Amino acid sequence: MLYSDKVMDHFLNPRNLGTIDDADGVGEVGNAKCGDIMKIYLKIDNDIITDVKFNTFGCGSAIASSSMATEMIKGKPVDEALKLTNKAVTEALDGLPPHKIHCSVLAEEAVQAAIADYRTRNGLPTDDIPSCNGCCGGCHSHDHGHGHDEE
Amino acid sequence: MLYSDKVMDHFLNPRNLGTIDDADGVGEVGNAKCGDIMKIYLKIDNDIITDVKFNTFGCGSAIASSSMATEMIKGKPVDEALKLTNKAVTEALDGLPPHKIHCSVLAEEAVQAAIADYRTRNGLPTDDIPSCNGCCGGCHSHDHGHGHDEE
Amino acid sequence: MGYIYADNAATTKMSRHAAEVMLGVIENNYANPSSLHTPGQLAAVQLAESRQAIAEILNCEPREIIFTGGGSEADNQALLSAAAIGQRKGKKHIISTKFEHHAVLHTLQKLEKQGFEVTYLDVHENGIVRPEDVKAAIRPDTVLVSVMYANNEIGTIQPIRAIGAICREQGVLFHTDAVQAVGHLPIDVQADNIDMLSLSAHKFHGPKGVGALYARKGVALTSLIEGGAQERGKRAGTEDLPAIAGMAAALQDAVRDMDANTARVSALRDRLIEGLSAIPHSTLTGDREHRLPGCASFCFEGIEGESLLLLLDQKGIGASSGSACTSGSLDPSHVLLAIGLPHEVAHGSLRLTLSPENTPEEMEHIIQAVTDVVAYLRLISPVWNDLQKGIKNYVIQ
Amino acid sequence: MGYIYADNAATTKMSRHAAEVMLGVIENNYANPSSLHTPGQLAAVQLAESRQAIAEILNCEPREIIFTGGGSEADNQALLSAAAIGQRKGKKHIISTKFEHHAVLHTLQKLEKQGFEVTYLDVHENGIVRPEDVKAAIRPDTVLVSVMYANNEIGTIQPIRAIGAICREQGVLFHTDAVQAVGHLPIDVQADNIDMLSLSAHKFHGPKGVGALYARKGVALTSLIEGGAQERGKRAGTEDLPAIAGMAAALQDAVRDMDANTARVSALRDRLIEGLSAIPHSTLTGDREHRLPGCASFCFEGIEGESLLLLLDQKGIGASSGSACTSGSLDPSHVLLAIGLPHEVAHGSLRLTLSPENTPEEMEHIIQAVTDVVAYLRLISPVWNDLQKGIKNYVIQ
Ligand SMILES: Cc1ncc(COP(=O)(O)O)c(C=O)c1O
Ligand SMILES: Cc1ncc(COP(=O)(O)O)c(C=O)c1O
Repeated sequence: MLYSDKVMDHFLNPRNLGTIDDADGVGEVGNAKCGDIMKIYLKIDNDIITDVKFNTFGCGSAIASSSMATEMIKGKPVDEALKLTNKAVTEALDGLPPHKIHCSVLAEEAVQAAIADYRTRNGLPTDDIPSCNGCCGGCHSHDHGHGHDEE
Repeated sequence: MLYSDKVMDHFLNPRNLGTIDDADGVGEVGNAKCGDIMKIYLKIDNDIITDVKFNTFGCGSAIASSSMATEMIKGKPVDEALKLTNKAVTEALDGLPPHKIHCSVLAEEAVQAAIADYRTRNGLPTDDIPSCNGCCGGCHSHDHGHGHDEE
Repeated sequence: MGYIYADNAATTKMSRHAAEVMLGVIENNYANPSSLHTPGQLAAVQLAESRQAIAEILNCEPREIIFTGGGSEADNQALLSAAAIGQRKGKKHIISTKFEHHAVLHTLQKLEKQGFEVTYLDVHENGIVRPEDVKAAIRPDTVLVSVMYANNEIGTIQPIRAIGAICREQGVLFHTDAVQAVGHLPIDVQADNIDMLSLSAHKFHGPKGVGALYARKGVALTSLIEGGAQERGKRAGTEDLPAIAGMAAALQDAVRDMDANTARVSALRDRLIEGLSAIPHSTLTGDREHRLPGCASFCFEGIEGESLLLLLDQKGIGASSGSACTSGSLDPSHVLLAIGLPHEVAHGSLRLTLSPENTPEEMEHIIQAVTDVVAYLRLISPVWNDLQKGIKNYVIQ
Repeated sequence: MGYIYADNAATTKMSRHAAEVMLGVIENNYANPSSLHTPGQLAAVQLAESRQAIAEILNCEPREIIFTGGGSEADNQALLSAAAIGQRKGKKHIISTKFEHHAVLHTLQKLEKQGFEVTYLDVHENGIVRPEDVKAAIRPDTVLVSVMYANNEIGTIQPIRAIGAICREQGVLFHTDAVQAVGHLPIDVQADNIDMLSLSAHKFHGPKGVGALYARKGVALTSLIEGGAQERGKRAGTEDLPAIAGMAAALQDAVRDMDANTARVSALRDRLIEGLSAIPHSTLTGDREHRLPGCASFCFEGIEGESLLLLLDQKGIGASSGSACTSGSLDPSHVLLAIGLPHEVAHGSLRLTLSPENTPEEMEHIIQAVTDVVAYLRLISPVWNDLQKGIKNYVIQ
């Protein structure tokens, strides 16, 4: 099957779905042209992520990756959340199809973007956060042929 | 099916099969290299073909064409037998597959060769008999592709 | 309600009749049609009869049909054959459209690398090629026009007869990829002025892995597969007689029942179109009138197609988004872009393609499910959020 | 006694098991493996399982197998892929043999027209290529060696492992057309040093119209059929899953039963060889030892093969002469000429190819029938007449 049971579970029953009106940090990455947008909302108290929500426009693995990423950072100190890698997200999902790895990259970047927003709002340094160009690398590096089948 | 009922009948129950020891004319055309040899034996009485026999090395349509050709000239005056065409043989057999037409040509040529032999033995002119080069044209004009299938 | 299969443009279920014919050949007529013995000759007879049956339906001669391993192979062979003819005549310009199937587009790209020039015609917002555009594009060095009979993603039917007439008049070869049309629309290669036509059995309830290429007498085919002289030397390989006979049976049935099937299936489709059009900011893709009887294709703003498909699947509905595509959300369909939809909207596409097996109850179920799923996905979509807040503007009103 | 089918090298009857698997897929797993919905994904799973099964048997990785529309297509693709590699490297010399199948020979001829040089190795009187001949023929610009695993007309088995070792050592690609061998002989692409291998399901009681090409990882394939990205972009077209699953099942059965089948079939074959050798001026064609278990091939002096076949058919025996060939008596088999038989003898060939369905009683019937028919045809043969009278000399003593 295309997706692991874990991915399907997070896709069908996404954790932390929604928005936070009075969020302390909001990050949005991807763009509609590429077909994936993730938006992550953080509540941060004492450098601890006390609440997190997401909205995602995208494929099954994009939604599942967002859901998993929010689970993985919830209750964690910001510094630890910053260390979340796409690899960790992918592993936690029991893997993603090769051409879907970029979705986990997007989740990593969305978390970073939300934290960067939080830091900026609070006058904190952001130089340890890799800057995201607003669209996952996957979108443009997609080459014809890797599993891109059609009838 | 490959062959008409008429061809199969003449192949399975060839008429005039055999040899004539004291033949008045014998004609052999084709060669083993090409895969078809026809030999026709004539008894001629008063310029009438009173008996005819054949031996053939060759495919189903070669045997059927020989059989049909001997039937068509038996009891006929030599001059009339000379007019036997491959077209007439093919038609009498209700047709041959395109790549087998050369077999009927061979039958026509075998009859002509036998009559030429008879005329030569009897000092009669043979200039109205087309000379046969000993191998049917079909053998060398065979080009790859006309129904030459294989598994 | 059982699982609703609404992806018949991707592939169809074989009809019971076609499967029985196939099984009959497998059991009783399994010899090689090239063999001289009786079993082989009986196979050759069945091969000839299948060819005859298909030729009658297309209105051509049996010798103008060669059997292939499917629609893609037929498309490839048609284009490469025309290119070889063009090469010999020094004509290296080909006209096609922007929304052909990849079997055509990728072959054209290969030909471009070999020095051919290809004009890809617009298909306009309604997804229909204009014959006058074809006419205007023809040049003295044009060897071929290739326009599909009906599009596989949006179901639009092209004015093949008119395009064929222009090509005939201008002395240009005309190929049509009729993979989605054969068995669903009446086709007559003479009346339609078609020089080459590709078809594929699994799109009309026949077997997979088999198709045919019609090539008008006098159009020299180049063989892709060399070897034995099967198919008059134009396609080597032991003939897949069970599939070929199954294809002929399926096509005969499809043509016999075409009027009844069209009436039934287009009524289902019309109900779908009606029901789904009620979803706000949705649009039918492709012309409303000139479309395959079984094809309803939509775009919904603010959502992405793969998640839509997966959630519909959870609700027991098998559909597709653009073309069946496991690459997910990366490449939006070239067809939807060709009809002028922006990328972000093209991502939110849904294709429902019906067969006579579908029922009116299923349509109601689909309408309800799509409505619910679209609403849910919009709820969780940051794009929809922005649209609603007026941060972005709707493309689909 | 019913009709005796002894033409299994032309094609086999599908096994009941393979037919049942195929029918099961047709009925229950008919979706397109590229579709995202559950039925499509279940089809994708079955596709992957079939690939896995075949890969295990050949001892390679699943991704090293691509499915094709048959053996000819696999052969064509293997050679054209190697040629493309050679072209890139400036290596335009290919080594093959004089008695390959036409799917190989005609592709090589096409490559010769494109500037490749081909060395066609001798196969000697026993119909076996000598590894040292291969070694001697390799040049710095040799890109490929293609030698069939077993010959389809005379059944001789080639020293593939030794040839493969030479190629590996010399850094030359090695392809083998194993269409007649797969399912009948143990094959291990690793141990045999094979880079590319072609197989075809209908030669081992699987379905027609489906085959596979094994290509070692790192050997870049060129696609013959462009379009969708099925088969990792190397062979477009909706996968023929029923046939692919049927092929996997047939191959698994063939390999599981190989020892038993070999014992049974080679005993039948040996009896045939013994019985037919008693006909005067007859000869077994090809090596006595290194031959396919089911293949008995003969030449009879003084007669022509087509009439022999037709008369055997009348007696209820389906056989072939050389390769199954409807051209009748014009072209003698290139295989028989390659093993040094003169044209006139090559015309008198008979190939009997057995399956485990054949019985010892059938062998006795065949021996009697062939003996009778050969005697009859000699009786009416002017060539035999000349031989008997001493006007010509026997070639076969
Ligand atoms: C040795 C060999 N190679 C290739 C082929 C071609 O296989 P197919 O008929 O499946 O294309 C055959 C038989 O037809 C064969 O015997
Ligand atoms: C319009 C069109 N052309 C060509 C094809 C290719 O046909 P096949 O999958 O039989 O190779 C398809 C579907 O797959 C199609 O929809």
